[in-house]
This record gives sequence, C-alpha cells and structure tokens, in this order.
Amino acid sequence: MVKETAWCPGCGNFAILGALQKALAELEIAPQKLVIASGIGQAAKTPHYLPCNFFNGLHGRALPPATAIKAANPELTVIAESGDGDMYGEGGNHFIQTIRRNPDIINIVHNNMVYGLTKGQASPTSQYGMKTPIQVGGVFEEPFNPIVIAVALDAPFVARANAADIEQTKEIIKQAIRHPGYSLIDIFQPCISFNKINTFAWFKEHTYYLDAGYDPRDRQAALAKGLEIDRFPLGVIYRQENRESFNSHHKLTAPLFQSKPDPAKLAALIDSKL
Amino acid sequence: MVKETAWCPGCGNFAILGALQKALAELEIAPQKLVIASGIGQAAKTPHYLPCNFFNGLHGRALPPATAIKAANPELTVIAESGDGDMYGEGGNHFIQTIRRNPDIINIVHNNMVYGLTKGQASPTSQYGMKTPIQVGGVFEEPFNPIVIAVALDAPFVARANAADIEQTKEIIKQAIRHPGYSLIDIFQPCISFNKINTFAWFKEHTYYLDAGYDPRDRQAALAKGLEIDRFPLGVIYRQENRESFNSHHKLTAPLFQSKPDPAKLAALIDSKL
Amino acid sequence: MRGGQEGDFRAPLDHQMKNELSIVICGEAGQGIQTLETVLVKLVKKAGYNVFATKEYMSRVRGGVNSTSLRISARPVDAYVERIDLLFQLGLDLTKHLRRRIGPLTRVLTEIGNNMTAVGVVAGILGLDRSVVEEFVSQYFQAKGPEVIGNNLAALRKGYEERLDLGIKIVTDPLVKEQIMVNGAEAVALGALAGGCNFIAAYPMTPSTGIFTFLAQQAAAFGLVAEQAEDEIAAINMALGAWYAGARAIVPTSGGGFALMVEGLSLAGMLETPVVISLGMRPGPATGLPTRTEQGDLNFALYAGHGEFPRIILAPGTLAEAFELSARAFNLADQYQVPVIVLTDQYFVDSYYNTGRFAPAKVAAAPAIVKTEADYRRYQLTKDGISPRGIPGYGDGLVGVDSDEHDEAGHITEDLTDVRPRMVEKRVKKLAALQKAAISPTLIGRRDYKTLVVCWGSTRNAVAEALGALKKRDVACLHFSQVYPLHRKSAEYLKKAKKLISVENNATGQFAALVKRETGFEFDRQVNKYDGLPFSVEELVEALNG
Amino acid sequence: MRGGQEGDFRAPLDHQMKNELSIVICGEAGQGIQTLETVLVKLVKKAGYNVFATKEYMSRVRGGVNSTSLRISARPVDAYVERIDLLFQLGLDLTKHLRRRIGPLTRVLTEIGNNMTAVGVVAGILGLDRSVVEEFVSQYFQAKGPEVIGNNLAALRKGYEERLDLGIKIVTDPLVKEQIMVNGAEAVALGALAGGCNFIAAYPMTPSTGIFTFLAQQAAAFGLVAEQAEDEIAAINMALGAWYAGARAIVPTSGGGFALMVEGLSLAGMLETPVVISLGMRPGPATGLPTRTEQGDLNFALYAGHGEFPRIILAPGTLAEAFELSARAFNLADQYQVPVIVLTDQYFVDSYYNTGRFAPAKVAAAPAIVKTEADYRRYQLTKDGISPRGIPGYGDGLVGVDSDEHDEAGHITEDLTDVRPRMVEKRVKKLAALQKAAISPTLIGRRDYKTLVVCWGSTRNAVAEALGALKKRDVACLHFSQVYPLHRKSAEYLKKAKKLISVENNATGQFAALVKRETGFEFDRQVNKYDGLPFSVEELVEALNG
Ligand SMILES: Cc1ncc(C[n+]2csc(CCOP(=O)(O)OP(=O)(O)O)c2C)c(N)n1
Ligand SMILES: Cc1ncc(C[n+]2csc(CCOP(=O)(O)OP(=O)(O)O)c2C)c(N)n1
Ligand code: SF4
Ligand code: SF4
Ligand SMILES: [Mg+2]
Ligand SMILES: [Mg+2]
Repeated sequence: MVKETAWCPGCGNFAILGALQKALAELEIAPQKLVIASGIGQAAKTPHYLPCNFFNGLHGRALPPATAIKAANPELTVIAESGDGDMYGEGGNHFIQTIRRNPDIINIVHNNMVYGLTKGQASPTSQYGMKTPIQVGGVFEEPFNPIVIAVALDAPFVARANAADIEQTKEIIKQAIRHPGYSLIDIFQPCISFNKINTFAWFKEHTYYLDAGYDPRDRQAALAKGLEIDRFPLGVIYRQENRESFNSHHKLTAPLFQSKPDPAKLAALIDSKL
Repeated sequence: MVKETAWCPGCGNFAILGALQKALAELEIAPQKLVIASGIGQAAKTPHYLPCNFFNGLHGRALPPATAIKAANPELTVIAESGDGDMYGEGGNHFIQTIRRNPDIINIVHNNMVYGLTKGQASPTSQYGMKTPIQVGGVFEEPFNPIVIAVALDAPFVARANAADIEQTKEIIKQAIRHPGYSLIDIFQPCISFNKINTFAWFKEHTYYLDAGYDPRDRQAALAKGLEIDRFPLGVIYRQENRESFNSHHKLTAPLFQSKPDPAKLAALIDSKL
Repeated sequence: MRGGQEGDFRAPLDHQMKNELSIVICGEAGQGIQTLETVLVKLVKKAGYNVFATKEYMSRVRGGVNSTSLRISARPVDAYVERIDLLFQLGLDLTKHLRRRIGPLTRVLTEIGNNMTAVGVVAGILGLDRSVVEEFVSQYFQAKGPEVIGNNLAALRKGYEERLDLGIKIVTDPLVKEQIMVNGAEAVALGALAGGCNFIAAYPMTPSTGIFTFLAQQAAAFGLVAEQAEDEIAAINMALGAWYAGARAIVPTSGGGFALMVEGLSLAGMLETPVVISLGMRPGPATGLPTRTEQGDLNFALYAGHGEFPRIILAPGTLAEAFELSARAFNLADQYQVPVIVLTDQYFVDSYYNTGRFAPAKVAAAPAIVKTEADYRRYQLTKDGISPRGIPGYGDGLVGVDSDEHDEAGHITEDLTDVRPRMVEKRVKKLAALQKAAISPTLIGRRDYKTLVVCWGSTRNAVAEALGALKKRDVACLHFSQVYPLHRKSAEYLKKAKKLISVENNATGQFAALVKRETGFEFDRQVNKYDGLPFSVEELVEALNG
Repeated sequence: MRGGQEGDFRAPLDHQMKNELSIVICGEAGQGIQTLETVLVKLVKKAGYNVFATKEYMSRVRGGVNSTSLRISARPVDAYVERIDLLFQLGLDLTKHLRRRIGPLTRVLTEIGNNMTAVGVVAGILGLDRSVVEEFVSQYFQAKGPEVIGNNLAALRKGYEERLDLGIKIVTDPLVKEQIMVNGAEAVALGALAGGCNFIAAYPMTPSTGIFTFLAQQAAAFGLVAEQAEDEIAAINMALGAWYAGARAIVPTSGGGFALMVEGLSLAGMLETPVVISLGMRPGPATGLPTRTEQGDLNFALYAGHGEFPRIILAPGTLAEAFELSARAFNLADQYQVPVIVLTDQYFVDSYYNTGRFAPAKVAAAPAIVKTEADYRRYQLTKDGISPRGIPGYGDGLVGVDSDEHDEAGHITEDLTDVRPRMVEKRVKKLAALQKAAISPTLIGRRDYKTLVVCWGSTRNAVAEALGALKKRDVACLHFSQVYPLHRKSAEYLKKAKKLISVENNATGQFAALVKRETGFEFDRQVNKYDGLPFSVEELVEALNG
C-alpha cells in the first residue's frame, strides 16, 4: 500500500476511497481475501491506496480479469474499479458482456464525466455541450447512461452514489458486496482539475436520494428512474436475484489452484483414442 | 458482384438480401452511390452479392469504417451490415458508441442468434438454455437485447424485422434509409444449419407486427416494447429526430477528396510560431 | 532440458504404390465428408493399418468443394502427399487445386453413391472384415435411430460390393493397435490437460475452435472453466486474471484474434504473469483464407507487444511434440513467468495419424506457486530475475501486480534512477534462463551432412519423408520445435553445413530471417509456399532435389 | 527520393559555459511549469537567442516533481544536456534523477516565488528589454483579467530585480528571428496538414495527445474531421474507412494503443488501403511509464500484424524532418497503398527548439486517386503490384475492398492455384518499390570515418553534438530517419567502418538487430539506455569516448 496518493488535493476520489475502506472494514473483509482489479486512469490507481491484493491491468480491461479471478478463487471478494472512460469507453464491450455473464463481482465506477489522467478530454458520460481541447465544438454525443443500460441488461444490482456523501456511499457499497452476482455502483465524482462543470455543487444540485417507498425490484420503474437526467436519482435503483451467476453456472466453489489434474481420467481420455 | 452465394440453400440471408435489393431499387439508389461496410461472418458476405461499393473489413468492425466513409463522402448512402455476433459481440463497443455518435448510416443486423460461419457457437443474442459444442451446459447469459439498448441510447431509428417477410422488411429498410442519423434494423434470420431452435416457424410464432396505433415516438413505450420477449414486436419500435448527427456536428457536406489544403492558411499557422 | 531426438527418415516414396494407398474424397460441404473421414480413419486404424488423414475445406457451411486426403499404409505415414490413387468425387465440382492432383494412374469414382458407399468401397479394397465394419457403422449412427442406421448400412454394402481391385496388397502393422489416433487439435488439447490446464477463455476462430471445443467438452469431467469471451481482448485478460489467481489458463486463437491480444501479451510481460497462447496460423493478412494453412505469423508472434519482455515460442512438428510441448508450455510459463506461445497451423491441427500413446506422467503439471509471508513482495529482485510467485488468498501476504512500471511490491513507481533500470533488467535477463532451458532442434538424417534443410513447426514430417525419398546421404534435416529463443547448439548445426536450405510455408522466409538475426547464418536457398496449402512430400522432393 | 543531407557537427560542448546557459525549473504538477516553459521559450527566442527546451513529468495532475530543461545559447542548440547552470526549485521535493544533475557549479534557487518570478530572474540575467517582457506577459494573461495580469507582473518584476549575475554573456543570433519555435508534436501535426491530412481519429494517449489536440484545434479552420474514437480499434478502422472513401487520415497513438490497432494494420495490408499512423513511443511493456521516453517499439512496429505485407517506418531526428516526413507519409501511403508509421517518442514530441521556417510547398499533398471506369477493378494486377486506386462515388466503377483473400475485383476468393499466389506476390513485391523510394540515412561528420555511430529517430541531435564535442576526426554518425525498409546504400556506409557502434534508447538494441538482419553487419558495441529518460549529450560523450 502506498501512503501518498497521486490525486489532486480536493478530488472526489478521496471520498470514494474513504467510503470503500469503511465498507470493507465494517464487513470485516481481510485484505488477504480481497482483490481489486483496475484499469488505467486516476480512479484506477485506487487499489494502491488501501491494503489489498490488486491487479492493476490495462486501460479499459478491469472486468475480464476480475471475472476470471473470482472464477479461479471464489473465496475472494473481487472488486473491479476504474473511471468512466475506462469502464464505459475503452472497456464498453466488457461492461455489457460482463453484465450478461453475471460474475459475482462488484463494479465500482468513479464517474467524473471526463478523462482525468490524460487531462480533460470528454468521456462517454460527459454531458452535452462540454468543451474540451479535443471537443472544440462541445460534446454532441448522447451521454452514456450506465444505469439504464445496466437495467436494460438486467444486471442484478444497479446503484448510483455521490462521492461527497461518504456514509451513503459506504452503505451502498456494503449492499453491493453482499448482493449475489454482478453489482454496479456508478459514483459521481467531481474532478476539480478538468471538469469545471460537474462540480461538488453541481452534483449536489442535480441529484436526489430515492425515498424509502421506491421499489428497486420493479424493472420498468428502474428504467424510468434511470432516464431521469435533470436530477439524477441516488441509491439502489434496481436489484433482483433471478439470474444464474457465472460462478454458479460453472459450478465454481473451490479455488482452482487447489485442484489437481486426475491422471486416471486423462489416461482414459487418451485411451479412448486408441 | 458475385453470382453464386456461399450461403446454405434455405438460409434466411437470401430473403434479407432480396428485401435490401428491392428497397434500394425502389429508392433508386445507384450502386455507385452506395457503400456497404461489413464485418466477417455469413451475413457479412452480403455486399458481395449485390452491385455496390463495399468495404468488407474485420470481424466486429463494420461500424467505424461506415461512420468514416459517410464522413469522408456525405453524398454516399452508407450501410453497415453484419451478423449478431459481429455487431453485438466482437463489435459491441462500436455498436454502443456509434449510436451515441449518431452518424447518418443504416445498420442492418442479420440476427440468427448464433455464430453461423464458425459453426454454431452461441452469439450474444442466443436464447437461454441453447446448447452448442462450446455452451455444453446451455447458454446462461442474459441474451443481448439490441432494441432496448438502442432505445436506451436514444438511437434515432430502431426497428426489428423478420427475414421471412420480405415486403415488410423492405419497407422498414426504406424508412431507415430515409431517416436522418443512425438507424438500426435488427432482422430475425433463421440459420437452418446451426440454430435448430429459432427456425422460420419459431420466429413466426414468437413475433407480431406493431399495429398502426403504436406511436414510435414514445421512448418509454418503446422501452416497454423492447422488453417484450415472449412475442417480439416487429416494425419501427422507436424513432425521433431530436439529436444532432455526427455529420451535422462536423459540418460535413462535401466529399473530402475534393477538399484542397489552403496553403495560405498553413503558411499563416507556421508563421504564428515565429 | 531434454532436446529433440535424432531420428531416421521415413520409408522412401517409391515403395508406396505397393504398400500404400492414397485416397481422396471430395464433395460439397454438407455431403458428410467429415463423417466419412472420422469413420474411415477409425476403421482402417482398427484393422491395423497406418493412417494419415488431412482435410482442406472452404470457408462456408454448404456447397463449395472440400476434400479429405487419406494415406493407408503398411508403414507409418504422417505427411501429406499429392498423389491420388483413388478419388471419390461425391459432388459435381472440382477445385483447380484438386484437379491438378489427378494423375494418369488416378482412379476417379463419380456417382458412386454417398459417403458411406465410399467407406464400403475402401473396406472392400482392403478386405476389411465385413461384420466388423458393419458393426462399427451401426454403432456410429446409434443415436440417430434405426432408419439412419439402415440407410447407411445399405450404402456401405453397395460400396463393399463394388469389389474394386487396384492390385494393391497392404500388409497390416502390428504396432498400430497400440497406438492412438488423434489430430493436431486433440494433441494440443490433451497436452493442455496434461499440463494442468483448468481455465480456457477464447473467442471462436478457425483453425483454433477445435481446441476450444475439445476442452469445453471435457470441462465438466476435468473441472475446467471454459468460457467464450466477448472478444479476444477479454479472453487474454481473463487468462491473465486466472493465472494471477492461481489457475492455469490457455487461450486458443488465430492471427486476427492474436492481433487483438497483443496489448494483453505486453501486459503479461509487464505483470510477469504466466500465460499460454495456442496460436493456430492461417493465411493472412487480415481475414485472409480462414480455413487454409500458412506459417505466416512467426515474426508477429516473435515481436508482438509494445516494450521489451521475453517470451517462449514452441512449434511442434509431430503429434507427440504437440502433446508434450503443449503440456510443457504450462510449466515453462509458470516457472519463468512469461507468455508461452504454441504455434500451430490449420494443416497441423486438422491432420490425424496413428502415433504412440501419449504419456502424461512425463510432462505432469508442476505448479510454481508459493505461499506468501506477511512481507511478500511480488517482484522481489533476484539473481535470475525470477521472483517467487504468490497468489491472492494463499498465505499471509498481499499480491499486487501492476501494468505501470512498479517497485518490488508491485506499486506504481516513477523512480528512474534505481527502480526502472533494475526492473527492465529483471525482465530482460529472464531471456538468459529461457535460452538455457531451450529445446534443441532435432537432426533428422546422418550427422555427416553437407546440406542442411532447416524447417520448423508443421513442415517437419513432409521434409523428413521427402529427404528419405531423395536418398542423398549428405542431406539432413534440422527441425525446430522451439523457435524462440533458439537453443545454443543451433549455430553448431548450421556451421557444419556447406549449404543451408530453409523450408517455410510462407512467402518471405520469416524463420530464415530469425536464424540470420540470431546466429548470423544465411540460407543459400529458401523454399517457400504461400498458396494456402501445405507442402506435399512430392513438392519437397522436387524442390530439394538439386 | 532525395536522401538526408550530410551535415556538420554542432558546436562542441566546452564552448557552452560562455555562450550558453542551461536552466532547469522544477516543481509540482500544478505549479505552472508548463506556462513558464511556454512564456520563457517565446520570450528568449523573440530576443534572438537560440533555445532548446524539453520537459519531463510524472503521470499525475497535481503534486510530484516535474521539470523543464532549457538551453539558451548563442549557437543553435537542439539536444538535451544534463548540466544545470541554474536550477529553480519551485516545489519542496527533488527526484533522484534531478538531484544527480546538480553539479558543483549549479546555482540552486529555492523559495524565489512562483513561475513568473523565475521568468523574471532569467530575463534579468539575459538583460531582456523589460518593457517587452512585461508587455508579453500581460498579453499572455489577457484572457484571465487584470487581477491575474497584475499578480503575474508583480512576480515577474520581483524576479527581474534579483539581478543575478552568472558571469555569462550570451550573444544573440540574428538568424533566430527568422526561425520558428515548435515542439515535435507541432512539427508532426503541421507536417500532417501540409500532407493534406483531413481526417483524424484517435483515442487520447500520452505522448500523442498533443498531436491530436493540435489538429482538433485546427479542424474548423482547415476543414478536418477530428473525432475521438471509443477506442484505438475504432480509430484505425475509421481511418481506413476514411482513406477508402477518399480522405487522408492519420491516427496518432502510443504503444498500448498501437497494440490495439494491430489487427487494423493487417487489414490495411490486405485492403491495400493507405493509412498514416503516428506512433509516439513511451517506455513499456504495458502501461509502463506513461509520461517518459523510450525507443522500445521499433520491433513491434516492424512486425505488427498477422500475415505478410509491406510497410514504411519513418523516424525523424530533427523537427525539420518531423515536418517533412509527416507530410511525405501521406503521399507515400497514398502512392504505394501501404501503412506508413511515423515513429517518435515522448522526448521528441515534447522538445522545442528554433528551426528554419517549414516549407509546405516542398511536400505538398499529391493525391493518387483515379476516377473509375465502369469495369474498374480495385486490385488489378500490375507489374509493380500497385493498382490504380479508385474511391466510391467518383467515376462509373464500383470499388470493393475485402479483408478476405480476393480477386482483382475485390471479391472473396478461394482460388488457391492462380489468385492467391498472385495476390501474395502483388502485396509482397511492393516492398521492392518501397526500397527504391527509401530515404537514405544521413551521414554527419567526415566521410573518411573509421568508427561509425549509428542511430535513428530522436537520438540524432544528441549523438551529433556529442561527437562534435569529442572532436575525433575518424568518428562519424549515421542517422536513419527511415528505419524500414532501409535505403540500399546503408550497407555501403556500414561496410566502410572499422568499428560500428549503435545508440538506442532501449534495452535490447532493436535497430541493431534489424540492421544485422537486413545487411548482415553486426555492431561492435551497443550503447543503450532504458531508464525512461533521453540520452544527454554528456552521457553520449562519455559512452562514445573510447
Ligand atoms: C489502450 C490505452 N489507450 C489510452 C490510454 C491513455 N489513458 C490513460 S487513462 C485514460 C482515460 C482516463 O479517464 P477515466 O477512465 O475516466 O479515468 P479518470 O482519470 O478520469 O479517473 C486514457 C485515455 C491507455 N493507458 N491505454
Ligand atoms: C477477430 C476475429 N475473431 C474471430 C473470427 C472468427 N469468426 C468469423 S465469423 C464469426 C462469427 C460469426 O457470427 P455472426 O457474426 O453472428 O455471423 P453469422 O455467420 O451468424 O452470419 C467468428 C467468430 C474472426 N474472423 N476475427
Ligand atoms: S485530475 Fe481530476 S480525477 Fe484526477 S485526481 Fe485530479 S481532480 Fe481527481
Ligand atoms: S450457416 Fe446458417 S447463417 Fe450461414 S448460410 Fe447456412 S443457414 Fe445461413
Ligand atoms: Mg473519468
Ligand atoms: Mg449470427
């Protein structure tokens, strides 16, 4: 674990790191039993800043190794964590197909609506009109809406959080970890250096928490909530437990490193070619 | 143009080819003004079987060249055509991001719910439980629902057709070509060699045409329609004209091959570094 | 590490007409040529004949012209010949490349019936025990019900009764019964199982789908995870995650899929996470000829990936080598923490012949994982560059791996004075250990050669048979089943030769260039083929006779 | 094609202390070092001094330690020196690699204030006209309002008033005023514009983001399409679509992004669709050191892509070459219908110096597109393998391109007897034309050399200056700005030398291996550097002095 972070003082990433650490502590997950897989970007540096096993892989590619790590050792808690550019841009295909595959992992996305590490280009979640050194005429693409897409793909657990609210975010993370199958937590995260539009104040103003009466089991309602973009709803937007997970389909229970090849079976298979 | 196709006699692809040719003929689109970009797979061979300019590129990669071709020469009608594995599997990221980008192209997907050319593995649209030489225990992944995803991404034109119904399919294709911006037509296509479940009869039984009263401008309704999977609705499920297209954002009107670099501007730019 | 064995040439070609029959069956995709191949190969092998079979097929599901070539022989046969003694033409068309194989002595049978009729004709020629054959065919179609069985038996009998006489009497070989009959794909897949493979992530792609399918079929029995990834990028990144967490993963693919894995390959180099890639080559560039063969991706496999990191590239020449090297690939990857690429090609994976029963014990999985202590550092600097490899969840330590340059604990670093140079050296110097462990090339022929014919991978058997046929005492063959890094003795072999000839199934002589770069030796002549078909023995006889 | 010019060595090193000042400013990311660099470089250049500036920075947005090194000189300067005459330390920390550059004669200034104070100090030392400096700074901060201007002017004045005396009197150079001041990224981007580039598809990646940004900024003025792709795969496939339809596209990227483009590169080879890739190297493998420099991807660029197809790889050594070769890349790609890779690296793209005004006319775009006839065939077989290139919508013909093996009309084929071999030969033989058109290496120094120091790409200027300082009459430098294919004269140069030394910013000597493979010549010594930093002149003086 590295003491000094490479983040800008005041960045929303600190709060997310804090919420995550609290959640892990409260759930008493030992660092030895935890793996965080990440990509490349500012958010993707997170696993260096807390005690854990980590697989800091390629930009856009946190989900495939996370899926495989959980398959190879189902005893581990596996989190895939990265930025919006990483997860929804470069890694967009894995995002979709991982939800379809439904491994028992937690997917945390630091959504700052910008490319932080490469200094301020638009990300898939950048809002209409945002100007950047590349998007000179402003963003004209439809912003990627991870919530609607995840619900449309029938993800087991879909939530949105706001980095500023550490307590609430922590609670959502805890729920996600406990939920079987794939869980998405898209966390609004102000980037104070490159996103001058979507600031702490902006996120505060443009969000609200779902009230206790909201039923996250209703998919149509979840879709409708997901489509709300004037003020984004926060909390668990969708959850269900109907889908078979990757791990249960493949009947994965014990760590693969403990499995021994069976010489008799192999000999019999070879002999079947006699 | 190649006379003899490499398709199996009786394959649904023939009907799609027929519908496409009729649509093009009725709209009087000259082969010289038409480009079909495709990937790799059985469906992706289509451009070889009708007179057109074609860019038969890589598996999964029909959309990026199609977008660029339309940008480089807005006078062309550009169709991106491939199979379900190609468009929603290998090319999944381009599918999403192209809808966000909204180029003025027509995206035709031959959806046979299987990998035809590589002989029968599951595709992203394969239905639950389908067994294949690879999916030995049956498909357990949530089938990819292109309609819901496209509507969720606010695609300008989203339709579903059934290969068997050549007239209706032709009409949908014509509408799509006339609609500004990106249009998706997901066409159910029986693969008689590798998909023994989703046959002509099955598609007939599991589909119905939207009635005249259906309003494709209602996004929530379109989402709900998209989620119907016991019997799939056919026809134009969603359409809107609110979004700026890639071409209009970049102010692309004339073909780029006619554009001449301006020496004076370049000299001035160089001199600005004096 | 044990080098390849020196061997003898095979029986020369002119014996064949008495002791061997070369049969080709061609027809449209969908006419059951694949079934015919399977049935015939099994029957003939069971009867005690040596068999070699290889197929060539079009990239389509129905129609076109596909063919299977079989050699049935009194002596072991393991290479492709162009000569056709008997051609069954089940469809109407012939491709040009089939037509040119028809010689004056070829018997062409058209309109004989279906694929089982052809089986019957061959059974008749060889005088196979009729009841055994019928029993086998009934068994084969068991699942399809009595009607199908009946139809096939009728076709079979019709063929049997042709009683075609080709004046050939092939004696059986008592050794054959003790041997197995597998194709290259099966040999690789069985090798993977022997090597402890328990994770397969892949995206279908000819000619590697066979390996993926074979392993997927065995998944339940062997406790493997077999997952079809959304693309090749996911496949390689899954494999790396799997190895990181203690599994032994393989990714089978072909050139275009491998191209998408290249960033992941570089990641393997940086993470020092083992991985095994089975790369089945087909003619490129791009989609190329999806169902054909070529050795065109050697350079690419050698240099794929940005930055500098070592790798091992194996290229089996025989089925036995395919089994052994595929198994060993897992131990090599694990021990040296490098990517290991097993290079095959369409011709290799689609060819069968009888071969000695594989012996898994010789190549048993030897995992090189350590239990971690609390102060474990994944990239601990050691003399040979190899750090003890821990996995998460096994021991008291934490296991961190990072695609950025990292310190010993795996954390991002920008220390350019100490850490970066040490880490570069750590990775690069593993090459020395790999060189030491390299498998030596196999000399086939006499040691007192003047001319040395150098080949690698799938061309081995055809070159060996061609040289046997040429009967020149001073020409030998040197076959490389490890193409990178080269065994240190390679240069000695080359030095002894007065004349060096390379044989490669590609247009530009990629291995010849590698040999030049690594040893300084230049080839006097390069024999290249790049039409999508494998070298035939005859072609090589002609090319090497001079 | 016109070869590189033979040139002289630069002024030897020992002149410097009188005529030159080496200034380094370091501080945290966010302390305005970039602004300082921009302002100082412009001011000093405007005053008529020669300037060289290069920066090194961490992969973070705030904090850490970044630095900019400037040489202000009476003579042209274009390479990095380690020596620091004056160090402004704006932050508290120093990296180890900065600390080791501090010598006994280095004046270290800490706590002098902010970045503009440093500008003031330097202006004071050089005795720049105060009103000119203040005017310039006011202009620079114009958009930020009077308060910001005021603060910056105050800081500036504070520095000016330090009146530091280093005993240095640098004379100005009248030629400088007529020259431009650009960095490598700008030179490449301006070259692209000159070459008729009108389409950029890219995914941001250090160190190539600068090229992408520059072109995006000019998009409206020059009628370019500049699109941020979802990933590098989309970027290259867009570029190919754009070229196919008549545009001239460039894809700027770095190693990891290039890795994802490799399947597309192979597609370019098969389609024979031109494409220009600007590959800015950084240390690998994998993410490596994202903001540092290395020449580690040469092998990868050379052999990337499955199957066999020709390519051109350019590696400019000077800003002038970067402009010229980037422009020419478009014509080469168009004419030969091959991918052209322009290899640079972080050091190169981030370094500025004054250089002669670029002359676009010399390298003007010469599109090689034909208007199609009704019977047009895209892959018409010709003697040199190059077919007239039509585009859709221009003429009466149809233009079909196919990633499968294809016939002359571009349709899928499985004709293995005639079409496949002809098409392989068509593609492969274009290499001969490329060889003919290759740019010859540049000899720097006297023709009667005994020792030849061979380098490529960004190391040129440092090697040249080091050799100038060494003043050995019999040592010359041979610089390759085209690294593949090599110009046929290359071997002659190498042959003349008694001793061959290579200089490469990588660990394994990739160009040396290429030279060996292509010419048979082996290097007697290899000078390699792989710590993520560029070669300094001093380092090379030491390394080459023996
Ligand atoms: C293949 C590849 N392409 C591009 C990059 C450069 N890159 C690094 S991080 C990044 C984007 C970061 O944005 P995001 O994922 O949103 O993370 P943030 O920094 O905003 O937390 C990019 C483009 C890379 N490392 N690898
Ligand atoms: C990069 C890459 N991976 C894999 C393949 C092999 N491949 C060719 S077509 C195909 C799938 C075809 O399925 P689909 O796109 O649904 O088309 P269909 O044949 O069903 O029409 C695959 C996996 C390839 N050509 N390229
Ligand atoms: S650049 Fe933005 S996201 Fe990155 S650390 Fe700074 S504030 Fe946070
Ligand atoms: S395999 Fe299926 S999709 Fe392909 S041509 Fe045959 S029936 Fe059609
Ligand atoms: Mg971000
Ligand atoms: Mg399909």
